[in-house]
Amino acid sequence: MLDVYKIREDFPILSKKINDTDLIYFDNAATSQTPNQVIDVISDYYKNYNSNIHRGLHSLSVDATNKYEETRLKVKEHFGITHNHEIIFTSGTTHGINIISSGLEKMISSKDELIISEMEHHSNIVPWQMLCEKTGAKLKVIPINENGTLKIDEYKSLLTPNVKFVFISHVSNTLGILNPIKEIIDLAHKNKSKVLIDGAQGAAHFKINLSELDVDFYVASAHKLCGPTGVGFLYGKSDLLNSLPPYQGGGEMISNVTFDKTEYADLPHKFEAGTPNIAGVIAFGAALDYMNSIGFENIDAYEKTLLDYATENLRKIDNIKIYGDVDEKISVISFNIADHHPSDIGSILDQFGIAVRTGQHCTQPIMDHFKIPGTVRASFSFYNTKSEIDLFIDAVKKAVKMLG
Amino acid sequence: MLDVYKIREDFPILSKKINDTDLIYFDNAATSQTPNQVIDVISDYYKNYNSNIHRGLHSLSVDATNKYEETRLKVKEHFGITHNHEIIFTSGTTHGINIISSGLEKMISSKDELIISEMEHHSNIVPWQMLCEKTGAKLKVIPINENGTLKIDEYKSLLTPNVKFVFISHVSNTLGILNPIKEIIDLAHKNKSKVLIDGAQGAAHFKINLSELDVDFYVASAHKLCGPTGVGFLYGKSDLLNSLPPYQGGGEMISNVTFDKTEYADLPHKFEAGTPNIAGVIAFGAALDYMNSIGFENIDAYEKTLLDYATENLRKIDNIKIYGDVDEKISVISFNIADHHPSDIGSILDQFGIAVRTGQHCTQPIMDHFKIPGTVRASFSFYNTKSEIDLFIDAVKKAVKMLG
Amino acid sequence: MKSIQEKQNQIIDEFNFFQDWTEKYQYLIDLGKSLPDFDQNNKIDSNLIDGCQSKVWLNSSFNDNIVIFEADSDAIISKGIISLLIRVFSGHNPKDILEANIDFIEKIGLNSHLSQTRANGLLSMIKQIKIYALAYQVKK
Amino acid sequence: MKSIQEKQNQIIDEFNFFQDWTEKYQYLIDLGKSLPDFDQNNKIDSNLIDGCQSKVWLNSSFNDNIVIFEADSDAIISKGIISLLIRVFSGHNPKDILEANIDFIEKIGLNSHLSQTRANGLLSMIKQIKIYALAYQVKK
Ligand SMILES: Cc1ncc(COP(=O)(O)O)c(C=O)c1O
Ligand SMILES: Cc1ncc(COP(=O)(O)O)c(C=O)c1O
Repeated sequence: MLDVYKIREDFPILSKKINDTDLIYFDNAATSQTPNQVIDVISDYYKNYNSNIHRGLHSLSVDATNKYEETRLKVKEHFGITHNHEIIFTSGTTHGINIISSGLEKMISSKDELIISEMEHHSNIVPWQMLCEKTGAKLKVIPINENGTLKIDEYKSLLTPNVKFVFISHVSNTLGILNPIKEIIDLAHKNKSKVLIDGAQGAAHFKINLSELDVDFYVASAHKLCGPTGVGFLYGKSDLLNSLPPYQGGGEMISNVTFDKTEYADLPHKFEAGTPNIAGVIAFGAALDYMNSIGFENIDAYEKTLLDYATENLRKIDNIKIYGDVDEKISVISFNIADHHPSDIGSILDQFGIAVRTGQHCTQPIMDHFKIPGTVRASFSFYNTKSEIDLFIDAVKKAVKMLG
Repeated sequence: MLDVYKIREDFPILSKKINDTDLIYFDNAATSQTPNQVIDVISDYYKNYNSNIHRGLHSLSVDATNKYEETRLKVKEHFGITHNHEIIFTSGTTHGINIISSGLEKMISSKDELIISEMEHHSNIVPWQMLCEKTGAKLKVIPINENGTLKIDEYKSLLTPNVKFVFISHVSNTLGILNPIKEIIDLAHKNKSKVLIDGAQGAAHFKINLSELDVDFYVASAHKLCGPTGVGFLYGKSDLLNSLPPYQGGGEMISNVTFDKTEYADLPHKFEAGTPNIAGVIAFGAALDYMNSIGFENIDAYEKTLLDYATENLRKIDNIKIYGDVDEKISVISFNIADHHPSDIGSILDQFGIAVRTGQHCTQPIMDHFKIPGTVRASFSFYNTKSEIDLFIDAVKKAVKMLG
Repeated sequence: MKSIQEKQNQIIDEFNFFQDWTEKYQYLIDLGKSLPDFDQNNKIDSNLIDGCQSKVWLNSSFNDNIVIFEADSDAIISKGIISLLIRVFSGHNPKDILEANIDFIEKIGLNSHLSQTRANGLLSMIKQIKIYALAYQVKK
Repeated sequence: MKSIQEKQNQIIDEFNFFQDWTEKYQYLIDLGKSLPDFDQNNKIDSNLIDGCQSKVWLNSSFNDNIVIFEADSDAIISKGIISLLIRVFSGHNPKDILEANIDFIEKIGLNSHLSQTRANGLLSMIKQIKIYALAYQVKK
C-alpha cells in the first residue's frame, strides 16, 4: 500500500514533542501537514526567483510566471479539467465560494431558490444567506438522517423548477460523510439547476475528474492537501465563469483602463486581481506532485484502514456516540462520550500530545441537529499510523477515567 | 547609515547569476526581495507548528494562533494604530481596497461623488469604477502636472459637499512621487469626506503613524515590505469598519449560525473569513521586525542616496526623459530614452542580468497622460548598491547604442 | 479572612504538591465537580464570558462593599479553573480586587500545562471579574 | 524558392556565426530596422497579436495559393523577430505553413537569450501565422 514510516520522514513536524511525548496530529481535517518537498519549494522560490508575475520581461519574472502557470497545468491535469482558464487561483475555499456568491447577485432574483444542506460548513452557508438577503431568493436546506447522511428523497422534492443552484459539500468536515455528488449533480442538471461542490475535504482524499463529474463549480483549499496556507482554486465551466462579473477590481484583471471605460481581461485573469500568493500557488503545485507520487488510491486505501481500526476500537468505549458512523466516509471521526464536554476530552488529549479538534467545526447546524455543544473530532491522514491510534484510544480512555 | 554588504548576505537571491553575470534586482516596486530571516520563519512554521488557528485547543493551534496574532500587534505598533481589531489581514492591497469598495455599495448613492487621482494604480481605480457603475455615483479625477505631481488646487476645487470619499496613493508606483497625504486628508476631513490611502508603495519606505495621520483607511501589501506574497493588511477606524457589512461569508467571521439568522463576529474576524494565509501573516511579522532592525530612517536615507546617484547619472544620457523627476519622491525612476520602446531597453538590460520593469506598471492613465506606451522603471531598495547603479547606467548606455 | 495574595499563595502550595499534570488536572476536575450549583436563572447570555471554548457564566453580587462571585461552565475543567478564581476573588472589596496582581496561574503551571486557549479564556475570566469590581467601585 | 526548412537552416547558420548574445541582438535590431514599411491602414486592432509586451501587428494576403505576410511592431526587437518569421513563412502555400515544424527559434538560442516573455510572444506570432494559413486553406 504505502510505506508510512518512510513517508513520515518527509514531514518534519511529525517528530515534534509536545509535553515530552511525541506529537500525534489528528487534526488533519482542519489543515494537513506539509512535507519537506513543499516547504523546500517555498524557500527555493524566495531564494531563487521571487518576482512579481505576468507582464514582466526580466528572467526572474519569467521564471516565476512560468512556475505559477505550471501549477495551473498541474491542477488541470490532476482534476481532469478541460481548459487552463477554467481554473482560478484563490486564497482558499471560502474565497472561491464568495467569488461565486457575489457574482450571482445580478443573476438571482426573489423568485429563485437555492439549495444547501444541513451538513454544510459555515463557508458554504453564510455566503448563500448573504446572497439571499441581497436578492430575496429563498434558501432551502436538505436535512440529514440520524446517521448524518443527506436525505436524498427530500433533496428530490426540494428540487423544484425555481431552484437555480445547489451548493453541497463533497465530504462533510465534521462527519466525514462522502456525499453522492454524482447523483446530486445529475438530478440538479435534469432540473436545469447548476451545482457548486465544496471540495475542501473531498479533494484531499481521492482523485476526482471534474469533467466526468460534469460539475459546474468546484472549490478547494491547498492547505488541506499538504500545500501551503492562503491558496486554493475555483474551477468553473468557462461559459459560466465568463457570464459572471469580476469579483475584485485591480491589476491583472483588466485589459484596458481609462477613466471613461475599463475592459476586463479574459479568464482566468478576470478573477485574479492583484499580486497573487505566488509562492503559495507554486508550492501548491509541489503538493499535488507529492501526493500523486504517493498515489491517491494508496492514500485512500490506507486511510480507510486507519479509519476502520480507530472506529472499531472507539466503539468499544462505554457510552461513546460516533456521529456519521456510516460506510461511505473518509478518515474523520466525530464523537462524544457520556455527557463529557468535548473540550474537556480535548484538553486532556492535548496533554498527551494528541492534537484533535473540539467544538462545532464551523458546522453549527449539525450541532443543533444533534443538540450537542460540539464534538471531539479525530481526523487521520496517510502519514498517521495504527500505533498512534492505539495511543489515542488509550488516552481517550484515560481522559474518561479522569473526568469520572 | 547602514552596512549594505552585510545586509546583502541576508538575501540569498542577490547572489544569483543571470546570463553568467550577477543579478541586479531593480524591480523592487513590483515586489521586494525576502531575507533569510523571513524565509526561515516560513519554514519554521511548517516544520514546527503548522495548524489551523483560532478555536483550536491543542498546542500547535495555540502556537499558530498566538504567532498570527503577534503579527497584528507588530502591525499595530509599527503603524501607530490604536486598536488591534482595526487591523484586518488581507491577501494584499488589492484585496484591502476591494473590501472597502464592496462594503460601500450600500452607503453610496447616485448623488455621491468619489475622488481618485490620475496617478493611481489600477487597483485603486477599477474598484471605484465598479462601485460607481453599481451605485450611479460620480468618479472625479485629480489631474497631474507635467512633472507628475498632483494638482492640489484642482483637488481643492473637486472637493465639493457631495464628495464622500477620497482614494489616493501614498506614493506613486510609476513615478515614485510622494503625495502630500496629510494635507489631502486634512482637506478632505474639513469637507467631511473620508480618505483611503493606498500604501502599497509608501509603507515600504518610511515609518508612518496612522493615528497621527488620522487617515480613515490604509492598505498595504507584505510582499513589498520584504514579506511573503499573498498577505497584506487593511487598517480602518473601528467605527467605520463596524459600519461596513462583511466582505466574505465563511468560517471565523460569524459568531452564531442558524438557518434563520446568522450573527457576524466582532472585528477583526468579521472581515477574516476562512482559513487565512497563516504562514504568510506570521512571516509578515518577521519582515516588519527585519526592516525595523535596520531602521526605517536608515532605509529612507540610504535609498535617497541611491536615488540621487542614479538620477544624476541617468540625466546625463542624451534624450532621456524621467517622469516624475521631483524632490519629494522615493527610489523609483521611470524613464524613456529617445523614442526607443521601453521593452527594447528592458530586454537588453535583462541580458545584462538587470531586472527592471517595463510597460505601464498598471497605471495606464499616466501613460495616456504622457502619451507613451510605457516606461522603463528602475526601483531601488536598501539592499542595492551604488556599484549596481554604475553597472545599470553602463548597460543603459550600451542598450541605447545597440538600438542605434 | 485571608487576603487575595494569601489565597494565591495557598493555591500555589497546593499545586506544588502534585507530581505531574495528570494530578493537577485531576484536582481541577474535582474542584469543578464540587463547585456549588449555579442558579439556573443566572445562566443568561449577558453573564457569558467571551473567549472560552466552553460556555462560562459569571455572576456577581455586591453587599457591604464586598463582591461575591458565582460561576458555572458546561465543561468541567473550566469549572475547576473558575472555582479557583472565585476562591481568590470572592468576598473582597472592589479596590482589592482591582489592585490584585494575579500570579498564581503561572506559578502553578497552568500556563504550560493547561492549553493556552484555556489560559486565554482564563484571562477573559479575570478581566470580567475586574470589570465587575470596577462597576461596583464606580457605583459606590 | 527555398522551402521553409531550408530557410530555417539558413537562419540557424547565420546565427551560429555570432559569438555572444549582443551580436545576436544587434542582428535582430538591424533586421527590425530594415523591415519594409507597414501600411499604416493595417495598424488596426484586429491585426494585433495578443501576448506580446509591445504591439505587434500582423497582416496577410492570399493569392495564387500563396500567403504573403507583413508585420510591424512599435518595439524594434519584436520587429526583428517577426521579420525572421516573415522570411520563413511568407510566400508559401497554406499547407506547407500549417505543416511546418518550427525549430530555428530554439536552435539559434532565442529561447535562452531572448527573454521568455518575448519567446511567448513569439509563440503567439507563430500561432497567428498558422491561423491565417488555416483560414485560407479552409476558404479554398
Ligand atoms: C500603488 C499601488 N497600489 C496597489 C498595488 C497593488 O498591490 P497588490 O498587487 O499587492 O495587491 C500596487 C502594487 O503594484 C501599487 O504599487
Ligand atoms: C467542508 C469545508 N468547507 C469549507 C471550508 C473552508 O475552507 P478554508 O478555511 O480553507 O477557506 C472547510 C475548511 O475547514 C471545510 O472543511
